[in-house]
Amino acid sequence: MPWSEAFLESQQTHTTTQVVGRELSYTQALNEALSLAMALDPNVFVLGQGVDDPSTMFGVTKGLAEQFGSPRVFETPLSEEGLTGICTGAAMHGLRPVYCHNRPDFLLLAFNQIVNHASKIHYMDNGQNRVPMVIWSAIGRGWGSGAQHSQAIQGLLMSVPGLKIVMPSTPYDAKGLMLSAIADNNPVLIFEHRWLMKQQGVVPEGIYNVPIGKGIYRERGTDLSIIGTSHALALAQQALASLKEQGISADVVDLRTLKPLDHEIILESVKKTGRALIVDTGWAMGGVCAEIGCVIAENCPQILKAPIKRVGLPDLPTPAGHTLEQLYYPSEESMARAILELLNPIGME
Amino acid sequence: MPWSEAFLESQQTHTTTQVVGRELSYTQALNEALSLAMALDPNVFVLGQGVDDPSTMFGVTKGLAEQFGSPRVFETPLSEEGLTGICTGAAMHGLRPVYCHNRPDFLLLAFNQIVNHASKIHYMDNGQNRVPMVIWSAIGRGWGSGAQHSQAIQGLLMSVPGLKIVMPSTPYDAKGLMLSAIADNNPVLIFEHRWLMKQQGVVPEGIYNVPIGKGIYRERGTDLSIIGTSHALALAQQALASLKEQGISADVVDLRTLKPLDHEIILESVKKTGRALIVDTGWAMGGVCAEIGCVIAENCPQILKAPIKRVGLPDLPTPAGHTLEQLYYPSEESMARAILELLNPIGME
Amino acid sequence: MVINFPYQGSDFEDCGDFVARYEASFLTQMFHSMLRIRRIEEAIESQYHQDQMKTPIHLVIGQEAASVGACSALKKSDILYCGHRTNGAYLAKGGDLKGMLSEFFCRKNGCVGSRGGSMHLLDKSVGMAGSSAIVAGAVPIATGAALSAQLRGDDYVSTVFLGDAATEEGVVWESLNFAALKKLPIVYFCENNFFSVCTPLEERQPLDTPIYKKAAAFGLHSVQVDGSNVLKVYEAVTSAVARARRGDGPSFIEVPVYRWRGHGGAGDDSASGYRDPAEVADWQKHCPVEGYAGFLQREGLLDSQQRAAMEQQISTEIAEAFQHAEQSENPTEEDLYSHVYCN
Amino acid sequence: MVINFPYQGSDFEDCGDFVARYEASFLTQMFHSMLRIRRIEEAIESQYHQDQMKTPIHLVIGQEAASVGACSALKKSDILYCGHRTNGAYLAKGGDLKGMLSEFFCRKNGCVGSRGGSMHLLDKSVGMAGSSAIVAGAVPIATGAALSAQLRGDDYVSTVFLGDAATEEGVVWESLNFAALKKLPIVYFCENNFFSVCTPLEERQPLDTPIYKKAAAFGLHSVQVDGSNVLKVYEAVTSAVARARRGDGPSFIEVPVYRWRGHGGAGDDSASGYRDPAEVADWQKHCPVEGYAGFLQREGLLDSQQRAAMEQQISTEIAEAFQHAEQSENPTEEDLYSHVYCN
Ligand SMILES: Cc1ncc(C[n+]2csc(CCOP(=O)(O)OP(=O)(O)O)c2C)c(N)n1
Ligand SMILES: Cc1ncc(C[n+]2csc(CCOP(=O)(O)OP(=O)(O)O)c2C)c(N)n1
Ligand SMILES: [Mg+2]
Ligand SMILES: [Mg+2]
Repeated sequence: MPWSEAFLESQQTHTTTQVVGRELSYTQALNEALSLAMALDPNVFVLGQGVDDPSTMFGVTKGLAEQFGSPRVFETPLSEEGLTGICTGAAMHGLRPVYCHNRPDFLLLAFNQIVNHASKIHYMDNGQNRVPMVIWSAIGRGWGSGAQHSQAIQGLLMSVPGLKIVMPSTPYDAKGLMLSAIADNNPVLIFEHRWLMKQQGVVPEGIYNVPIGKGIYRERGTDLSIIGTSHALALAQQALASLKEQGISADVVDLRTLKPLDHEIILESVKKTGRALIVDTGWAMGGVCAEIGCVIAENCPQILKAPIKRVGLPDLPTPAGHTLEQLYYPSEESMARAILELLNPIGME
Repeated sequence: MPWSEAFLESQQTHTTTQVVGRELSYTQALNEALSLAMALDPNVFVLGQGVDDPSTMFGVTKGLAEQFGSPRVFETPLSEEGLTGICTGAAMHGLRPVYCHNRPDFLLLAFNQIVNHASKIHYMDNGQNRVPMVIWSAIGRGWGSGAQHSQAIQGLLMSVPGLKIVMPSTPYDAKGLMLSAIADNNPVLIFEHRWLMKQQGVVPEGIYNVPIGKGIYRERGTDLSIIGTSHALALAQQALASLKEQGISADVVDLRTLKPLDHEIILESVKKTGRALIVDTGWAMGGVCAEIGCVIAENCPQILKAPIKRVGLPDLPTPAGHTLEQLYYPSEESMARAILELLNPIGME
Repeated sequence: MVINFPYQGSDFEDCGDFVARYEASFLTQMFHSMLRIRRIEEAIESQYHQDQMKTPIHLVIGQEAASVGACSALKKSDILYCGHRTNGAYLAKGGDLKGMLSEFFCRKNGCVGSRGGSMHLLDKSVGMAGSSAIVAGAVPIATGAALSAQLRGDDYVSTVFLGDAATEEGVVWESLNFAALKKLPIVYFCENNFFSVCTPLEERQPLDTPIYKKAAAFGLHSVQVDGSNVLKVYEAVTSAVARARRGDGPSFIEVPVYRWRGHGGAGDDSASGYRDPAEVADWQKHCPVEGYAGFLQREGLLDSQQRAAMEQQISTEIAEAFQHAEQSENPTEEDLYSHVYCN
Repeated sequence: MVINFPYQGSDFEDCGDFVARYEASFLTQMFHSMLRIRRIEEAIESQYHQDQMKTPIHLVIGQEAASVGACSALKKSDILYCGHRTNGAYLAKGGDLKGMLSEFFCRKNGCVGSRGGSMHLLDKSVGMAGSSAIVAGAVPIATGAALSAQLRGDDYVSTVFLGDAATEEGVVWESLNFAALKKLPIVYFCENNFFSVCTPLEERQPLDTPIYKKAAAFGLHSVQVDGSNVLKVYEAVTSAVARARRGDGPSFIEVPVYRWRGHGGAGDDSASGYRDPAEVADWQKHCPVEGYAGFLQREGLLDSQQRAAMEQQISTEIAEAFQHAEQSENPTEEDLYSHVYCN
């Protein structure tokens, strides 16, 4: 495998975020990751509705068809379940598919192949087959995306053994985690968020990896721990910034990966601050926030200075209209309110 | 709707478990519920692979085709996604489908219709359409069911707004919750467990309902709260019984419904005992145990005398072989160990 | 100049006999309906850049004959479902224009209270039963509506609009199999416009596998007719509906059509390269609205005065409906929480 | 006496020319392979009640010609996938008998280490690549294996066994469409035994919609041949495999067959009422194993001595394999945790 070498080489440097250097947009960072991976390994191929059309998947797959040819970058029939199975089979026989979807909602058509098949094959086969496959999708929000085009379904998959689930927040991580995901010998789901895609950030050239399964501190502070990923964490950071002048500081833990989940960083931070705000782009009930909250409850509830708080979506489908959307989604203000409530809990002895 | 009347009539009595009276098996109780519902309302129909074959869905649909005719009780093509959508459409136009599956694993083929459609239609349609539909399946275990025929996927669906999720434990509840589910004007998923199906219990004749969304105490005690549903709770109760002579007593909370989740009973009990053992037939990570643990962490962590404990399946696909199965599933012994550890936590100040 | 998907119909050259068979008022009424849809779509398009309609749009300009031909064959009580490209079906079935525009403007009085947006229009009062933004998602649901008609003995026929790409979703074949098995009263109406977003048919389905022939192999009565010819669409759907009502089971109708605008949003996007603008221009020569207008004129059923009156009336209706929508109220926080569960 | 699904083949009456075209040793080898599968299945069946094989079983007794005819047309390097009814395919492809029985006995040295059970047999060393207990689940996966062959320029052909009910899953049509679109080197081999568990075909698919004709409408080379005739199956698959290897794309082969035993478990379950025992008896008159034996005998290619020797050798092999499995070790707790993720 060419991967191992390229990886060993890259390990020394860039395992954490750089702050100076060349800037790229989030989308460009992803594009560069795909281009590098495809150049490195002829087994990597990219497919999905839009990967070779004028939209090029928000720009993520731009130029790839020209560079690597259409057998390796192709539009698909609209058959998400079938194509997921096809990717699984292709992966079992030497290829490394990167299957891109405009929206995670469309993955719901493929749960049979993801949950009943791809995630289990390595285990069921007693290690004799492996499924190195990346399923990439971008969470939609706004402009009437509505209940069927805005779902952040990472929480639905967190229980499923054998899957890896990645949610990057920065251009640096988007590239490094994409490279790690492609190099990984397991099915890896990457959930992007549309609202992060215009972000600019420092992105080293060449191949580097961000380890799957390892969180990172974005900020260090004392009053609380803010734990989450992706756009939810970005919003919480904005809220935190707005509270800085009140002297509030927090650990901001970007998990980057939801499965495997980095217990160590969660517990380290919460044990220090005694307060946890858990955020996710998905529904608050069940799923990601629930798991993180439960990890705290089963490890160190006694150190909590206040009940934990989770901020995700309410237990409602996403409404389509603009006014309702504003009310539905957490905002900087509601995040700030959650932080303040966490610091001044009502009725806590 | 004939339902409302029949319901009003039944409300006064049987809302909780009876202890004396006619005994039926779990399967017979379900069969009686279906038969009563079909007799009461010509819009109720039953479909699924096996509902009108010699197996009659473990006996649950026995005699229904003879009694009500084959247009109302029919075998399906093997098209889980299509038939789920068909049930959704039928429900929107006046019918009340009860779609039965041998295994929850097969529901994974239908997540698009369940999650993207059935659960949301009432909301998306601004209340103009409704989807009164029951999706029934029985969790398999043992005899080489393996990774694809044993999954307890209730946890994957707990986040999804608009769904109701029911997991009965007794013949009484199986009948009463089935009747409530059929009468409910929303999509209701019922997850049975195969290992409960031979159980005998007191089951009143006629129509009665067990309310969806309300848990019940199966036992009252002081040392801990055991919280869960279905076969996992049964196992925990056995473990508890084995510890009785050591003077250990517990609140045993049978949630009966996972969504809507009865916060009140969970918090009432945990606030009293200060200790929570949370059990589920699904994976411990994510899903049901996580949600319940998190509810405690966000409400009353300060009263905990010990970190909560969850007992579900390890983060592995189900192995098929007998020896591995024994190691994979929680047992009376491992449940008992969990109780003892909860009572004597290591390193808790 | 590359025309991958040429128009293959005969315009209205072989349609003279329709005039004898149908009332003149009915024939001009279908024209009115098509013209109205065209003008509504144009109005939406022209205002879209103002960013007041915060919703995706999927225009049916170029496909009006399909919407109108199909819906003219349905009774009000017949049921119609469709997908993301909903405007034509909704309007042709008689859906309320104000409710639609209010929905586009995200108002509380939108046809689904600002919860569904443009991809989820419905108006139950005229049988426009629903739509799904998930491609092919409504196909089994419409099939279930037909099952309900059969089991309950209701008289309606169910119909569902689907695109060419929708037929790549397995659930469509599951639905067709079930409908044929149970002889359900349903008509699957497939608008094949050769594209899925920007992906042409040949990158998604093998050559020489016409969709309607697949449906025939699944046991459905299945035909293909010119989707730019409202008369032929009308006749095909009429006979399919009659079959369904007689208890003779489901039909599949494939209509080749062409969308003049981009997949979503305003304007043509051919310049982006996925199709030759010449292909659009070529289809515009066979405009379903003007082609039919010409036919009616030739047959002496439409003169310029009548046309002008129609234009005037439509334009007034549109102006009023926009005004209504723009002036309507937004939903409030309270509205967010209702109808999660149905009592 | 109700025979819904009569045998419609011609037994071996029109097969004389095969003898000229193939080596005698090859023709008797196929017989050996079928006989071996029959005897293995009978042995499993006879011991099943002892509850030592704690796994579901789905016997292929009655369907041996399909397994053997198809797999004889494949090279070792060709890839094979199948569903829950795996025994025949696994054995015919050359899968290790000991590994299979150890898997049934839940031993650590089972072909998948006691993790898969009977519905998940595989032996990569002979191209038996995998199977899925989810009906039709392996169909797209096998299609992906064919995509891999095409993109990597590997020489193998992919094959997948599926049942009649599997074709009711939409994913099958998604897979076929993709395979035809990309001209993938794959053979879909559909054993139509008229039942899905106990549900007969006519309750699941409309009359007069033969499965292979649907596949043809999806653009595949598609034929139907007698699945009880190993020679005809062999020839059909051979020509499909040749097409695939030439780059001429996918084929679909439907073979009517009959399962003599119940859907799962040991013994015939016809008494339960879902089929007439007379139907089973009728098919048994066309036994794929004995019918072929008769043909070989008539052609002078098999005498009773040869047959006896085969029986003897097979019975010894089976006894040894059972002993091997029964005496093998169970897995341990450590085994439970390996291979969740692949490094
Ligand atoms: C299941 C699913 N996959 C992908 C999409 C994204 N998408 C929206 S419309 C569309 C094209 C559908 O093409 P077709 O069915 O031919 O209808 P048309 O837009 O041409 O009218 C796609 C791919 C979706 N909405 N649902
Ligand atoms: C998706 C799915 N639905 C239901 C089942 C239960 N099931 C197991 S085998 C079977 C019958 C399959 O029939 P067919 O494909 O014709 O194969 P056969 O058993 O006749 O060989 C069914 C329904 C399953 N395993 N997977
Ligand atoms: Mg299209
Ligand atoms: Mg079968």
